[in-house]
Amino acid sequence: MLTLDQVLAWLNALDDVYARNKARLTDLDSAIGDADHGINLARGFSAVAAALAQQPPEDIAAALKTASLTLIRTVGGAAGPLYGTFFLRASTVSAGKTALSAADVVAVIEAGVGGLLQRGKAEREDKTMVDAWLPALEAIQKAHAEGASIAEMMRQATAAAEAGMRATIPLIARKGRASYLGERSIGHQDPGATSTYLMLQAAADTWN
Amino acid sequence: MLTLDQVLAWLNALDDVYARNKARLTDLDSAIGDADHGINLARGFSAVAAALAQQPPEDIAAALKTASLTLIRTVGGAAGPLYGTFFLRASTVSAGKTALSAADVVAVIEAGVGGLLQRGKAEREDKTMVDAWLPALEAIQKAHAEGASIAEMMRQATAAAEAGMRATIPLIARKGRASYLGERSIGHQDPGATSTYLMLQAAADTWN
Amino acid sequence: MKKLINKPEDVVRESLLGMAAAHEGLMKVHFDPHFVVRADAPLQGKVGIISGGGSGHEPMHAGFVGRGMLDAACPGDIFTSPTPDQMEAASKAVNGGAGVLHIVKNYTGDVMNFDMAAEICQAEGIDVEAVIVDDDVAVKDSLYTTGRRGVGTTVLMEKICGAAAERGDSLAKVAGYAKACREAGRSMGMALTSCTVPSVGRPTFELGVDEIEVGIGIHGEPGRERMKMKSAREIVAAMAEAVIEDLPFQRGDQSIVMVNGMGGSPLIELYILFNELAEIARNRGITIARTLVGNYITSLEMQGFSITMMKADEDMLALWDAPVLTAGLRWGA
Amino acid sequence: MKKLINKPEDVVRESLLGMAAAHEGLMKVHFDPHFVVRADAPLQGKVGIISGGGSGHEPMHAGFVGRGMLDAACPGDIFTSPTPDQMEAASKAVNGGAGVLHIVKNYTGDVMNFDMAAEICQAEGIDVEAVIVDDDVAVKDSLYTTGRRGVGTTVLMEKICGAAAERGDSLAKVAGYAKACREAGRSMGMALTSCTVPSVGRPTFELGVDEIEVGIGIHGEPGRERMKMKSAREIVAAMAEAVIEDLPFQRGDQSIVMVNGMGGSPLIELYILFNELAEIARNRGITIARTLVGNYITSLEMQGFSITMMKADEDMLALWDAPVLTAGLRWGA
Ligand SMILES: Nc1ncnc2c1ncn2[C@@H]1O[C@H](COP(=O)(O)OP(=O)(O)O)[C@@H](O)[C@H]1O
Ligand SMILES: Nc1ncnc2c1ncn2[C@@H]1O[C@H](COP(=O)(O)OP(=O)(O)O)[C@@H](O)[C@H]1O
Ligand SMILES: [Mg+2]
Ligand SMILES: [Mg+2]
Ligand SMILES: [Mg+2]
Ligand SMILES: [Mg+2]
Repeated sequence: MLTLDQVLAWLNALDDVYARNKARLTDLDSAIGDADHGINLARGFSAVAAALAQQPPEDIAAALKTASLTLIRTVGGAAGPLYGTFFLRASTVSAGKTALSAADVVAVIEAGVGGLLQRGKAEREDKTMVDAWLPALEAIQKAHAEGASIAEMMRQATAAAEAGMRATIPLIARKGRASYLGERSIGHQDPGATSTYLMLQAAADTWN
Repeated sequence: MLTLDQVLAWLNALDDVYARNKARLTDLDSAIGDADHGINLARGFSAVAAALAQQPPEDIAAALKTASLTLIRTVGGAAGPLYGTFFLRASTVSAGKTALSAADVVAVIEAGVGGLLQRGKAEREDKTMVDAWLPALEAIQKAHAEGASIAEMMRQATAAAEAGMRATIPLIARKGRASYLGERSIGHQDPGATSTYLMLQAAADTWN
Repeated sequence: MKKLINKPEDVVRESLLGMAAAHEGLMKVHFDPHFVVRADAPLQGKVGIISGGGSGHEPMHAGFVGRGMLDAACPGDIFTSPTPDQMEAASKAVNGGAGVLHIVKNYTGDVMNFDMAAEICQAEGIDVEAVIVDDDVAVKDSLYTTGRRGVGTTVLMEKICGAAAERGDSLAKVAGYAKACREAGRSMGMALTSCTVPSVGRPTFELGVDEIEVGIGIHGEPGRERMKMKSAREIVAAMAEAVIEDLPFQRGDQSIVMVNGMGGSPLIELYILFNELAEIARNRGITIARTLVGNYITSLEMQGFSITMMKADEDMLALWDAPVLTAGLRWGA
Repeated sequence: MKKLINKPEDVVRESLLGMAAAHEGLMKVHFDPHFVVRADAPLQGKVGIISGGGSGHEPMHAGFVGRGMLDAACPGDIFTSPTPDQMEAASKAVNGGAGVLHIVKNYTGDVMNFDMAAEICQAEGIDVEAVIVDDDVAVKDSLYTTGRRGVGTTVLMEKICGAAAERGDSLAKVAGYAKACREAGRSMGMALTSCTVPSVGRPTFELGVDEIEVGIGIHGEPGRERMKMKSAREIVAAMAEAVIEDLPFQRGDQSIVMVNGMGGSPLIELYILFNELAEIARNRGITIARTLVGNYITSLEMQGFSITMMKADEDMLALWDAPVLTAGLRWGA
């Protein structure tokens, strides 16, 4: 079972993760975007940690909802609505729970990714965070079908996200700012796919 | 005697002189002014040469007046009215003459420098072209009193102007743009004193 | 990085405070969430017009808040789109019962954040129409991509829709003008230098001493093509060709034309560029009926410019000529 | 040097052509000698107001030609004062029998050229008054020097005198307002970067990546002091102190305040600077009654700014508020 504390540990870890990777994500974004992805996420997840500290949530849904509303309010750009929508849908499906089973975790990630797809209308190989999320979701579903633990599921998800992230390098961007570059977007790793990989890696680290 | 042809040779030589010294004068002006003195004079004297070629003057006064009006119209800045007034007064005192005696040359330069002083209200050691003109004028007067030829007068004038020009280096500017610099104008040679020296040197070269 | 600022993180807030102080009586500034609203909002029965986007494009958008143009502007961080709570608060502040028009530039972030705001506003009973500007011909459009970026046409749209709303047109009519502007306006930009986002501290891209970036966006996004420096005449000719052929503008068309500075280019150069563009228009039989030459939609201190041409009928020209009283655009009032 | 121009020697001419094309009906441009004149000049019985100076300071002066401000402007080459034949032709073009006011900035070249022009005009029977602006507190004044440079107060003077002339005031009265503005206005500027004169092709001066030049003139003349980069707050505090103490401005004074960009600084920074200045004025009990924030008197693409403060009574504020219709300043018309 995944506890509220583990969810909180994950959300708080993301504050550190994006603070540490701020320059790296922003560098990636400056190659094919507007050089703010790291800054936006660092600001957003620092606000999430602060909000969670100020008003400790009662259950997992409340924690995810606080994350969602805070991200929507503080991140802006493309990543704000995308990650915000991810956490909002994740919150909805975990309503009232203080712990999540492996099946619940699968449902939560499915809902989150579904929201994100709906919001951004991106497809696989558009060179966006979707290219990390979709393989990760499939890895989770496969691992769960094979009876894996939550920790194992997240390890598989991280590996799949990492591969998806690397696979964005040769792609031509078709969504987001990078798409304005056309062929010149080739050869650069997508910043959003990278931040998604980091998010899953933090889950794997904190959920074992 | 100084002939009209010699005066024209001098005015035409100034076109070359300032074309060749454009960068040097502008460099001096960029240290303590606005980096245009060489450009202004090159433009002005090229227009003088063109005007003289288009409508060849009948006498020396006409040649000097064409130079004056052309400089006033094309040089601008401080140098335009100053050199323009110099040539205007020089033209007035040479009215109707087709050749100038040594005494005439003294009178012409006296009148020109007088006009320039009235126009600019600068005094000796203000770090301006006056610091080249006044010693030059004195040298001419002295040489003439000693019975020197026009050529010899101008050689003396050139030497005196050169010394005056060098003596501007340690001065604090009190007139013109350079005066805004206060102490920071120290250590730089005045561009106007330099262009005056070049003007006299060209006279010495063409009037022998 | 040398900038006339205090701390990078205070740039937007302090600049808004400065605007409020400089234009008292014209606009008010709200913080947390940030939005700028005309001093006399809400006007009962008048359609409210809101726009927003990342900061760093001043005077757009806050400089266009006032009589006859925007009712409110939502400034995001530098080059980062604002968030739905800003648009929601601004929409509420300007809603006079006749509904609110959201003017959105076509950037994924702006579109998604305005989308969320519109959902929230509608859920709270405010009638919202959103129109997306996507006029940048430098970006090839296709069904599979994000589409074109929104640039200079935004300024013209805000003026024209603002005039329509001011005279009392309905939300449907005002949104109709917005769509007409969207159909009729085309733009393209270029840069001589990069800009530097204060929080990043170094130039977004590097250009050689003899290089230019043509087809650049307004956020320092790399452009369509990097090339050797060219003359004003050659640059304007290439950009005008792209703009004119795209609509396409035709002999006999009337147009509103903007030659817009990116923030760091001197006005003397913008007039040289306008001179080139005017000659091209003359040769092609396109009438330049109205003009703007200056800094209207900028990229911080970037050197460069953009041209915007909008085909305009008499109705749109009359709306253009209507009084406008804002910090960044003012006439007749 | 990267500039949006064709040839350095064509910059002024082509830019004037662009202005004329962009502002048809407002102004006309004459060449050889160069001057810009309002379209409806001369106005019988109205005092004509003329200014001029080197180009590269746009919108000043040509951008201030029009109703309620200048009747004509004489643009010299970049940073080079215009010549007497220009001022003579412009004076004749605007003379409606009520005389002409020459507004001259205190630079040796400008003063001497305008002097010669005034002599010529007077000889031809045109009544000319000349007022010299010398408001730059960065330059120490003394009987033995050229005196202070003329900078930002020029813009305010042109507006106020333009309004007085427009309502029919006599030459003596208009010149009286010019002198009043001269007495009441003070300015100071600074730069983050140099500018590059097109015909020179390289920066007029070099500043290190963390250096600024405080007390700079508008022609790239080196300033009063070169120092390490400081915050907006510290820079404005030092400049405001110099400006305020010089007049001196006193508790209870009303003022018109301009925060002016040098051409390459983004508006977002100018508002941050204005915010600092407004706070200083508040603390000292000086009322900022009217404001200008933007690029009005520039140095090509230089990054930097200047502040101008002018003490103003109700009479001067009323003239400030009067309609003005020019390319660079417009309200009420
Ligand atoms: N339509 C979309 N769907 C999914 N992800 C997207 C979409 N558009 C952009 N992204 C992701 O957002 C990332 C950029 O985020 P960010 O830099 O915060 O926003 P912005 O581009 O507005 O500055 C991209 O790297 C990409 O992964
Ligand atoms: N009042 C003055 N009297 C005499 N010479 C002057 C005066 N003011 C300036 N000058 C001279 O003019 C020169 C500068 O000329 P120039 O660069 O053409 O004009 P500007 O300073 O207007 O750009 C100075 O070097 C100085 O010698
Ligand atoms: Mg980004
Ligand atoms: Mg000079
Ligand atoms: Mg962004
Ligand atoms: Mg000069």
